[in-house]
Amino acid sequence: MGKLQRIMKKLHNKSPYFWIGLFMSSVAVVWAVLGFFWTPCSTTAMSAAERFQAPSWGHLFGTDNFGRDIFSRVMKGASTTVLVGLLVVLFSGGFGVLIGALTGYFGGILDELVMRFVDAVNGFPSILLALVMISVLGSGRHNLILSLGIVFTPSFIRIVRSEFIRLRDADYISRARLMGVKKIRILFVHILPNILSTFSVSVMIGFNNAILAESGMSYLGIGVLPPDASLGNMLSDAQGYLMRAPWYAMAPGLTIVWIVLGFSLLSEGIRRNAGEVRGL
Amino acid sequence: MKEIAAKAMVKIEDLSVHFGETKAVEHVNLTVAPGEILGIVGESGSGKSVTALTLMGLVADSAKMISGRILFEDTVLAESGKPRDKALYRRFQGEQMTMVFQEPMTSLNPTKRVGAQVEEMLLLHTQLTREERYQKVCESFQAVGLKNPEKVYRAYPHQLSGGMRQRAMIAMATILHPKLIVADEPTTALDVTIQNQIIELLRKINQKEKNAMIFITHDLNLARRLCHRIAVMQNGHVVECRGTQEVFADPKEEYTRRLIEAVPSRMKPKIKIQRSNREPVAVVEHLNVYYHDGGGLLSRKSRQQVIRDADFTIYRGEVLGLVGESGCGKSTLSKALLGMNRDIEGEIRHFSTRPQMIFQDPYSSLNPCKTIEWLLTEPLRAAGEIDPAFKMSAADRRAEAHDMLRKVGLDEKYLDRRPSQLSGGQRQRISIGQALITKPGLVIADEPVSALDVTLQAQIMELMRRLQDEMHMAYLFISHDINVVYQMSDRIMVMKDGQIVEQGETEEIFRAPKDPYTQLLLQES
Amino acid sequence: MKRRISVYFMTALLLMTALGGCAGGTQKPSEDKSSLESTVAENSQAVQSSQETKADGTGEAGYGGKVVVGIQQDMDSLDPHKATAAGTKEILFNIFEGLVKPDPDGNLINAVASDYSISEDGLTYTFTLREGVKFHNGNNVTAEDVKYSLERASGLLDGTALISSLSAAKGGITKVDILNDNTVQVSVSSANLELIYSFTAAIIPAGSGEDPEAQPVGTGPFSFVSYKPQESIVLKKNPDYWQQGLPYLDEVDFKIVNSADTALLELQGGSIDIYPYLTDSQATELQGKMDVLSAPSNVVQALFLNNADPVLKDVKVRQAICYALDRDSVNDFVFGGNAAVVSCAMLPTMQSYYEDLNSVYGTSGNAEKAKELLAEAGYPDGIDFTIQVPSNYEVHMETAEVVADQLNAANIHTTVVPVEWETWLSDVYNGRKYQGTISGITTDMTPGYLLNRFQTESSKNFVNYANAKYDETYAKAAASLDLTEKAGYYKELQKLMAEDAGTAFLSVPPITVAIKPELEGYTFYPVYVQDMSVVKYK
Amino acid sequence: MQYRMTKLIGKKLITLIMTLFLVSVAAFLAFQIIPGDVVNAILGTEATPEREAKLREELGLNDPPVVRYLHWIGGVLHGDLGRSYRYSKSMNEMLPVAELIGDKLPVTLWLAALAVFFIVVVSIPLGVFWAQGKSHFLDAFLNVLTQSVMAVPSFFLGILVTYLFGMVLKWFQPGGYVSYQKDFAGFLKYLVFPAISVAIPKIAMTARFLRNSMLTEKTSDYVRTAKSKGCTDRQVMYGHVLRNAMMPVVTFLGMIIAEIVAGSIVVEQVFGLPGVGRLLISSISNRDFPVVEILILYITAVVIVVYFLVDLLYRVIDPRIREM
Repeated sequence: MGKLQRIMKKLHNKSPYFWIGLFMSSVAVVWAVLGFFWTPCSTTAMSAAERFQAPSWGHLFGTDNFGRDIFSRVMKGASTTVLVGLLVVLFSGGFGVLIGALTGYFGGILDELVMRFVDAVNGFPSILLALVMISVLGSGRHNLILSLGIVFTPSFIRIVRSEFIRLRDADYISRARLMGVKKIRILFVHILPNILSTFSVSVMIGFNNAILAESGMSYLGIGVLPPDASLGNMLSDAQGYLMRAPWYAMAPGLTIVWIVLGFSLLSEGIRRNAGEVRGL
Repeated sequence: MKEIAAKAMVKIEDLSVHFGETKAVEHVNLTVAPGEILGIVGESGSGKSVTALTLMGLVADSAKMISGRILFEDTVLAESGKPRDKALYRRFQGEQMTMVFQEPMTSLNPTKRVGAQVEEMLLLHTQLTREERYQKVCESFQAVGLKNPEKVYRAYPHQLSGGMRQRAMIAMATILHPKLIVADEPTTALDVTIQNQIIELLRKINQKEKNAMIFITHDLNLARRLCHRIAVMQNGHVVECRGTQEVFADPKEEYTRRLIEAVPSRMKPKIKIQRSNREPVAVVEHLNVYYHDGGGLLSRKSRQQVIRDADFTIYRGEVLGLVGESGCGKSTLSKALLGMNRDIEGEIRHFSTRPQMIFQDPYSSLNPCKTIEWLLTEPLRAAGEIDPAFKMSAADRRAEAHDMLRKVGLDEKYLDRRPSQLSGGQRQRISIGQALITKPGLVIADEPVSALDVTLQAQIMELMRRLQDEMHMAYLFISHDINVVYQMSDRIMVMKDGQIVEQGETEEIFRAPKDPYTQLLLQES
Repeated sequence: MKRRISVYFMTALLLMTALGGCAGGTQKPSEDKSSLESTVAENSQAVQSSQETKADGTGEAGYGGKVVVGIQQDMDSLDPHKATAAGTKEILFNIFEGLVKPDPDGNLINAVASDYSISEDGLTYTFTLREGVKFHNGNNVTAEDVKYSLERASGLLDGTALISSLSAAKGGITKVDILNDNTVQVSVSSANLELIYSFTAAIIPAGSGEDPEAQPVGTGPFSFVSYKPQESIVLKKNPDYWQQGLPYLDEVDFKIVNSADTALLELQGGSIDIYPYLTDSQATELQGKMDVLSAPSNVVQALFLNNADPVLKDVKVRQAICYALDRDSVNDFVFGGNAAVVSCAMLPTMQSYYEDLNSVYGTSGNAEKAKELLAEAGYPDGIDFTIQVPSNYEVHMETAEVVADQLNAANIHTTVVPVEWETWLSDVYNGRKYQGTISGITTDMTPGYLLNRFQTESSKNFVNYANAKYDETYAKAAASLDLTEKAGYYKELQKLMAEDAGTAFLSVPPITVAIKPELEGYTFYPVYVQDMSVVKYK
Repeated sequence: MQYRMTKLIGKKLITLIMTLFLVSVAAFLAFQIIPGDVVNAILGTEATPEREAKLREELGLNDPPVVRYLHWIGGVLHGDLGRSYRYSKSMNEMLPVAELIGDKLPVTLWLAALAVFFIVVVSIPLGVFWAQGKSHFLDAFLNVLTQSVMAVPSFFLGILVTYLFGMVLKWFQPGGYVSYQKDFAGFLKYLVFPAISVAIPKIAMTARFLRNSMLTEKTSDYVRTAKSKGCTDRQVMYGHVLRNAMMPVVTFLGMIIAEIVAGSIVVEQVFGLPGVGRLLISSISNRDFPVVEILILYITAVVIVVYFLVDLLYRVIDPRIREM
């Protein structure tokens, strides 16, 4: 059986959740990436004549209180939001893997200390932590990423660590040790690939949480602040015009739902497949 | 035969059960009469459990009954083409027919008291008062040999030993004096000594209650000791169904014969006996091994001694067998030998390159996300980093891997497969290849065949002996099954509670065991 | 609208006010008499006339009832002398009164004092106390209480002036003497025509400033009932109020609303009766359902430029920024065209002091001119420019968005950096580490109030404006005892500032108030107060 | 058992105190780095050097940080939680922190109680029903539905609830919060909608969690045993599966409860509830250190205590843990 055939067969077996999720998240990502370079209308050009226009062919999602095209702004906002989510996950996932792998595999006092810390942080409602963190660092996009990155790292540490603990005593890892494989290689060549499916699922969940947290904090006015467009701060702008221009709130709100739903369906699809492989 | 069939209580007629594409059971006909113990024997996947579960109405919903029907006395319990009648089944389940499962730990609800779980039988099927129920449960505990029934009544499953749990399960299955008891591998999870007690208990119950019993096992020896009749199953078919004596004396089917032959037994000649030249590969002197429990920032560490004063030598080219029941310290000893246990006293000296290990479970001993080629070259790569003698090019490593693959009896088409695409036996072959590819002086095999079916067991043992012959290394062969050890080993050590109670030449120990524990072991199996 | 972290400390407009809470004072309206004395002399008439208008409702319907007023800022203090936030003072106005108090037309009327006189040299003030004025605790106001209150506010009690304009060091009170039971004589350190405005400082019972248990007790039309942080402050009618017939309402609840958006919902749902801080688009949305009133505020919004910045210290660069601003469209987008575009630190409503300088840089933006000036200054490719904005202030944030767009068009590559209010205070306002910032400065009723801060050495000169001529002119203006002369100097100051482009002034935004149609009598003041005593049910 | 319990509680208490201490130090340190000065924040633009100096003196800000911390913690140990820098009690007194938080706490606690009530009442039957797997379609429908609900950010949900129930259906008055001291029934009535907003995504999560847990448990051997005894499906579900399946759910519920009790910041903000979450945000922004410090300690304590209770509950449900 050729490699290609096997991949085809593998894809064929994926659940519908995987496909729907893949579709939704790809659309979101393409949209967001596109938003970096191009939007149908200017995101800043204001027009007093075009304030609060309902959705039409000219303005798919209508216009806002400055007469700006909401579709373009949602695109831009989605770029920001997705970028923040991505960077947060990169940050926390990266550190999570590093610290989780080391503490999980080696254990010991360091592990104890890290875990006490992780437990303490994990217990806290994450938005509160991020809030305190951002008060210390100051608001703005970079600090938001840093704060959320720090806040999300412990959960990644925990996941990665527990996987490493599960696998460090697996027979095949004992075996690798017996062969005299170097520790670094055991960690990242022998163990790491085995946790990738679990990890990719938690990365997606983390990504979703980061997006929700970003929008929540931007909504509270402590995340991404205008004039940077983000879906969260657009929503907080829009809330005041809920009666007059409900589409203004719906566009960014539903975009968040679309992105998050896409990734959670995708991760569910992956999880189901992983389950099949393990014979669950 | 006819006589029995005539008064048969349970009849399975032309039963076929499919799970989607998988044909689990094909045209099976079986009967059991009151007072009779029918053994269903087969390897894993032969359809024996599915047959029993279908009979009990417990088979998963995804199973389809393609043909046949099941009769309990005169009632048709199930018939192909009709949906399962759960209400009908419930009239029989528990009251008329009960089941004893393999894993007493997981088969009991971990969060309910054992007494309550047995009592549930009475709650469901009788109108007894609370006191009467309690009385009855305690009696039933006593009947299955549980001393201190009040205490057992209040206990949770995890507070009982494996044997006690299985007794409690049997108490549950017999409390309403059902007409049929199905026992699905009831002794497999238990140690040999306890295994026998449970077998005796089942026999006693059968004799006393005169109920029909179906005993499902993969172990022909067990079936032989307990059952009146034996049905041998293979790939969903009953290949042979006759009286126990007849089957063993004169197996009609080729498969049955193979099964009987594969069973490790002291009666058969050993695979091969090899005299060593007494050159040691590892010497262990006065070894004590400790095990640490807990030890967090806030909790105190507790240190337990697992191995006491172990003293032995392994010689080049020999197979040293290590026998003992679960928890006796066999695995700890092997780990200590491999240097995987830190807290040890005494001395371990190796006279060869690093020892390697073969594990029991072929599913967990191969890295699931790597290809077979990778798995076979990785030991060479790692060895190359430590020992310049093993330094070789990637192409050479591949060549070695291909070579090894052939040696363990697989061909090159497996190279780019992953472990999940192989069968259990194939995996264990790869596992052996991986351990041997760096030509270690000593290989520790920890129950390497226990997870395999008997026919495969024989093949793997044969392979191990053959490779040893070719590569001239020593095995430390660990098993709970004294018969397996007998077949493999030149010398034997018997271990109990962390101590080596006896060691010596295999034949000698089997002929004249000195230690009472060895005697017991030999007697029981 | 935006729900920012400290959203309820701000008001859509109040935001701007924070820059200069007023200790009370008077606006000098244009139609005003030419001298302060005459204003004072006619005060009592003003009271009478205003009472006449109110007298219509007296006695019959229109009395009783309760209103809920939505406010966006929590109380910063219950002490009238210590309170600095405009949002607090506008409420305390109903509880406390000074010897004099402002009226809706920008005059001072007598309150706790029934009359006063100022000596020729301007150094001695003599106040006659009004008969029968009672504190909410039932005690009569005595000369002791007045002496205590003035000494406390001016720092004579413990050395710390709570109201800085009353401190001796700033030309304020040096001594308070009780001449008899109802006459108090106050000595001040220097003559200043505008000092009388500071006598709006609240009169409180003697000793209450040291009593830890003291509840806010004053002489105003309403007395304090309760205060719950983040929820509400409740006032009830003062039956002994000295102005006959006032107040109309039995109870006023100032409800601290979460944000402008919920305020809007609450207005429509009826749980708020009056809401004084509408944005333009909210006002449009309420049109027809509520009475919406509008009046100019006492705030000047500006893009403040740090004159000490290496790039901005070049006057041409600052001028370029002024040219680049299209202040008309800022007005359109942010204030719905209801603001008054200004180019100086003076309210246009102070007509005799105000100089219309809008022609200097134009109001509709001249990007070409701006680019030209930048090129002359040595920046042919434009400059990078950072504007820090206090993020809790919605209006400034919106303005910044609009302004950034305009500046970019003139090659002034603008980055808007929102900062928290507290950070803004310490870094921008006190630390003066910034290039540009959009904010507002609030004036009291004294015309010189806003001009004062741009003296080189002023502690409030956070734009680092430095012009020796300006300082000189201001000193002359302060010393002048002639109002016409003073007005001349003030106009001169405005011109100097505009020519130097010391800061890019934007506009005086409007205050827009929504009132339940059942209510009437809501009155705008030239200072920021919510006078509930004249509000009544139709 | 008794002894073990006492020991356990003692141990947890020590952990609690140690954690609180560490958290208080951390919060104190964080406040040292936070940009923006409390004196500036209080005096705003009206600051004069002398008033600043006086205020600094009054608040004890001239002492070195260590002294200030010791002073503060000394007060806390004597039951004096300090006074707010921002909110007044009377003309000359600042509001004691205990009084301030004591006033806001009932709002958050009632919100949490209502939300948890909704969560438990809806999610457990839903999860059990779902786990029975009646039909493939229903299963997929519930799956997508819960996923979608979980994808809605809490504030957007709050906005939607406001829009639907508040503006279109007019079932409640957005922003029309009534204090519990004034009108308790009205207070509860208003809280229903914020509680729904808090509960909806958590219901979805809990139901999913319970369903998955039950599906896992359903494949357990003991379920087969129960069936072999002749138990009906219902008896199996409620008599055997549910209790075992509840264990991970209990932890999960614990996390949720801790989160809500610690302050549903966003929902409090959307619905204008004067709860502790909102108080925390505004106090951080006001640099109102005494309030922030106590709030953070409160949240820490809530989290630890809830987890401890979960731990105890675990012991009740699972005899295996009781042993350890």
